[in-house]
Amino acid sequence: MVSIDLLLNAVVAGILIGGFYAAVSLGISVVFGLLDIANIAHPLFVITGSYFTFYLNSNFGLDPILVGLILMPLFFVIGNIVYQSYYHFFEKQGAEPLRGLVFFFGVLFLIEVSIIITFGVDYQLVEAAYLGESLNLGIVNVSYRLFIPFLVGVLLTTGLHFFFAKTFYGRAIMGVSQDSLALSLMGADPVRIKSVAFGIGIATASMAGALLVMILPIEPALGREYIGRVFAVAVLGGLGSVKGALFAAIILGIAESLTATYFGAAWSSGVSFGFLLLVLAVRPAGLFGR
Amino acid sequence: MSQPLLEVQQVFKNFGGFAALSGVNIYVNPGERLGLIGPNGSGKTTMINCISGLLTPEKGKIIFEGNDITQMTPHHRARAGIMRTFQIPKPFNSMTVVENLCIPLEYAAEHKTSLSVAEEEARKILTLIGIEALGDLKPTGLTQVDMRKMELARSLAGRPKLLILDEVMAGLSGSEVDEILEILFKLNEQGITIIMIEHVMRAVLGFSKRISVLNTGLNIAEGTPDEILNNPEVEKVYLGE
Amino acid sequence: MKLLKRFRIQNIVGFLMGSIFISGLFAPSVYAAEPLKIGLGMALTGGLAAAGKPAKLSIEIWRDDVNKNGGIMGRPVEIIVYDDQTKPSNVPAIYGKLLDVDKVDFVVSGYGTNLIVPAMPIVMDRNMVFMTLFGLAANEKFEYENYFQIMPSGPNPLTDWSEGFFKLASEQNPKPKTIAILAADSEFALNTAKGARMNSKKYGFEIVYDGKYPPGTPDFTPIVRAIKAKNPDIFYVGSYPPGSVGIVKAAKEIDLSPKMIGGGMVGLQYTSIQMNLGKTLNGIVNYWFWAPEPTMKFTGIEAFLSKYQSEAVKYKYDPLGYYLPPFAYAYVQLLGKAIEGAQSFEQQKVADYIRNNAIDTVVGKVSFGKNGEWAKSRALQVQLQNIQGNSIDEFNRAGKMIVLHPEEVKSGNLIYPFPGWQ
Amino acid sequence: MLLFLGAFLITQNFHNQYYYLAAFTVLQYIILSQGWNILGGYTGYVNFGTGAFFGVGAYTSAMIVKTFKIGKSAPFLELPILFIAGGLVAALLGLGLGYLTMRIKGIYFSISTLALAFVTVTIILNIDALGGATGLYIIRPRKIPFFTNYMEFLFLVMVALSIFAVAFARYIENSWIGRGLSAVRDDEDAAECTGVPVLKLKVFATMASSTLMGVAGAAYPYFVTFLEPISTVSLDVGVNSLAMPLIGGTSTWAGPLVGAVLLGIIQQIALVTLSPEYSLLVIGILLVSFVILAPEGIVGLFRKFRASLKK
Repeated sequence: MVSIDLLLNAVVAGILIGGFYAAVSLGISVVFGLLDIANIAHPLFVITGSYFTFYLNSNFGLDPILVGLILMPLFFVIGNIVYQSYYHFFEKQGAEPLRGLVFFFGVLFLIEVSIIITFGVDYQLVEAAYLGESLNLGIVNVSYRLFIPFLVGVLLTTGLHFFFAKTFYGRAIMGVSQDSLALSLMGADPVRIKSVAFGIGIATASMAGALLVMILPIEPALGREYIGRVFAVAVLGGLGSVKGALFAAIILGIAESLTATYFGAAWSSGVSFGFLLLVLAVRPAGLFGR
Repeated sequence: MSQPLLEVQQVFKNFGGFAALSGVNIYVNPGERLGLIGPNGSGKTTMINCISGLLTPEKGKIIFEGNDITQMTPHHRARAGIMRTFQIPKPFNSMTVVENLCIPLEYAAEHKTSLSVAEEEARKILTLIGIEALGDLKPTGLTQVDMRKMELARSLAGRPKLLILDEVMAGLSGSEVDEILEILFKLNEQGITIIMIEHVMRAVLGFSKRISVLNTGLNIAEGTPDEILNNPEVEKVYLGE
Repeated sequence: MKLLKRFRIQNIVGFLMGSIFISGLFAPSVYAAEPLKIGLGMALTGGLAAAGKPAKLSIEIWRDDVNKNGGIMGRPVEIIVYDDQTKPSNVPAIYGKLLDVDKVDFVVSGYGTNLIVPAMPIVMDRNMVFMTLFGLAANEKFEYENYFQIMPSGPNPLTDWSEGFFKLASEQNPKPKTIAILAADSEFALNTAKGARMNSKKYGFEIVYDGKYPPGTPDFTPIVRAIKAKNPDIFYVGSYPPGSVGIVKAAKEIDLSPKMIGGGMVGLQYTSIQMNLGKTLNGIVNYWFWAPEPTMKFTGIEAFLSKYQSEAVKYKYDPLGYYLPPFAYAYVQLLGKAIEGAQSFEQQKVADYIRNNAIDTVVGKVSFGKNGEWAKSRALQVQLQNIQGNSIDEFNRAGKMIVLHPEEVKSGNLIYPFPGWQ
Repeated sequence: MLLFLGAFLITQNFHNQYYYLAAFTVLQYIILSQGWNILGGYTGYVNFGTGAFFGVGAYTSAMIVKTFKIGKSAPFLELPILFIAGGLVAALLGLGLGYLTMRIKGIYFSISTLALAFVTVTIILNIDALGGATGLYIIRPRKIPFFTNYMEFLFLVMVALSIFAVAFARYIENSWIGRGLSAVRDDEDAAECTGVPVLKLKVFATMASSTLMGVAGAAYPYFVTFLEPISTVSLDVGVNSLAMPLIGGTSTWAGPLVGAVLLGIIQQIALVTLSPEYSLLVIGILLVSFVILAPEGIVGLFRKFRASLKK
């Protein structure tokens, strides 16, 4: 039995959660796709954002989205520092990217430990007036708890998209991903541009973290659960394509939502990864790859 | 001459919508020295990739020693005696130069020979090319010129019947070109058939017995170096209208 | 205070008897001072750390309590805890270390079935007493006689677990007819769902939806909507903390209001989650372990909780600690009392004592039956009522978590049907 | 051979179970690291999904234990049968991975192996016969002839397997196959054109690699006695089997061995000596500092050191 409103609601739910997936995976898309740096610790940066959001929200009553925004510059700086050290120890030495991967695994452990020591291991959530409410649009029902993350996710993606397309730094980042030699001949410093790009990637994590803690209770080990999904979205979208990441995230969201509605949720994560394997086997550059 | 060593018959190759080869015909007789020239983007490298097997043509046949090898894998062609160099050298960076040569020695030439025999053989080939001193270095430290010499040496290690050279002379000085040409003549005398793709006109004109000219995926001319030099169409292609 | 006195008398008697017995064999002055070592692995990092860390704290509170009173049979207690990182593969080596290198006198388990079972072969090899913390039917395959499990799920863990929930439902008028069952794809939740299925049959409910969801599901609205389309009278949920929160929120947003909702949701007992959900919790019926109701004031529980709560703030653990901590205290307390009761450090004698006696703990009088489970189930069903807001004061006193089942600890009545989301 | 005899003598005279239990994990990682390195180190295809192959081996062996009960009638035959079966089934999965290597390279390949691990978990979760999330109990025999304890026997078998894994990796590395694999890693086109059957070698490498992983997995059920998909097909297995060869050095068989022994032992020691957060901290710092200070791995560092001594 296929009822229209069930189907419609499933699709809407998929689109909403897709917006959130996009926000989480944006950072990977930028860092991994454009800079070829396998920052496996990205989900942990997201969780860090979540914990900061939780802390500022529960102690000062700040709105989670606001916290996400406030933290972006801080995360940008952190990203900068991480890239500088990565560059110093790996890229400059011409080390193979694989070694960088292990480095980020180490970083992942270090962040997890820092979170455990600073915030404890209890489940945490945030509060905001609108989080319990929902918006009824005829047969489609949209909860703010998911709608706000979707909206922010889309805004973030669009913003980044235009940043890459229109601004000097944005174009320079796109350029550096293709040919850093050519860029340095043009007088731009690839290292500086890359550290800006990395900073932007990490800055998106603070917002993604704020969104995450709005949707789900968080705990320090949660980051590991998200690694797979985050990478799946980034790859599906074609690494490095910000727009692609958004579309892929929404496709993944809809696929999961439809599976959950009609076949039982047990298969939904399998469906998304199966889908990923299929895409990789047929079109290795992803759905929207360059 | 009974039959050509290699025959490329009416080969087509497309990339997306772009026709890189649209019905090319080439042949080379045993022991011959063929030059293949044409402006950039005329399909020379695509042609070589089709001959060596890295690409499979959409239409047409490639015949080697009388056998249709159009669907054969590249490594089987290498074992059958077709060796090539790459326009942008593709060394095995994790190995020393000698080890680089051991790969074709073990795989293409004398399959599964013992390593020490292969190494000895490799050093002989390096001596022939004149880079015996580089044997124990890693390719990453080599100059462009040495890198190209190593590519040549590596393709020789496969004991080719047909050797295809994709711009080995690029960037070489005049004396170095002569040096390489001398080696190539010697190899040709030993019975190796050679196809040379080259932008260095002095080399290709001086070396080839016969030259074939490609433009936009088609043969436009063929003949002895002298004939080619005086061919108005070739002139048009190279100098523009 | 009465408890303390009895402790002392028992200890003195125990100490005297112990030393008389031992003095025949060894020089008592050396032996009496030797600490009684109890070893365990516990999830202090990784997925179960939120439960494991407070459990460790509770065990240490017990150790301090005992040592303040002269130890067990004169021997001060020493606890050796290793972090199993919530990884089963770490467990065998940890217990090997405890037994062969640290030479502990007794072992108890870590938290949860996954982390209990890997220790079983090693413990069984030596016929040791094995007090375990929240394994669900973990001993059914081993049938190990010296295994004792502190979770009050009862002799048939699968069905006893949700028995109360279904009994309550079946007593309502008109009797609900249909049920939807949703469970997290994890060991514990699936087992409760299995029990729920058996109980549905027993009490004559028709299952109209039976599904599971993978851990890490961020959005439950599609699932909840699919359930709403089936319009069940009862919604039985077996879930882990993130899912519990997600399901409650999604059900509220979509207004899925069956006549009864809840059952096996882990996490609703956690203070941080309670404070976040606040009024939304009202009306949910769910399993519980301990609630600050007048019927649940077992000897020593309040003293324990006040110690726990003052420590928990420092470490940012669950501030109230009503879920696991009393039982983590109880399972070592029970072991200690059994040693004293048996007047022996011998594994078999202690095990026999546990098997044959009802032992008083902070979670009540415990006696064991089949497979080392509680002889009689005391799986609580609690309904959350009268919650006005999100402050911690909403949850630290009586009248909020009303115990509905079992009869002997009942503290109030079920509000039926579910009054709708607030 | 000598090593094995030594290990045998140890089991006959030394009965402290802890060391067998701790060593089991280290030995398991020796096998996994060697397996990973054949594909990841020699051939250059970085596999994040070791857990999938390990898990498939573990589940195969668990199902055989449960269905056939060989342990009762032929206690010494059981483990070899389990290893062969676990290895074979994992090799089949490896064949699938081999197909992927045809189409996908580099980091995309790595991510698809990660996806493979997640798909494996989902599939196991949804097959009731495999116990799903509720898990499977595999009760290991309490006794076996000639040994005071089954664990000692299991340890001995693991020693034998590790020796085999190291010898196998060493053989591959020093044979024409290993040189071919290096050529594939360095440049697939150049390898093809110099006569290397790239596809065949890649399929061989994926299968050899996944067989070793499956074999390592086949021993696991008897070690934990309880299988559950999320902790069995875990990311940790993938991370460790990748980090160990990298720390040790990927270009030679000695690298994974050194890495597995070193990191494995450090992890075991950290587990029982440091307070929990600090054990994670130490592992994190070790990973970071090793990759920074020893870019060619410990073996590389050692070589450099020896070379500088010669000068």
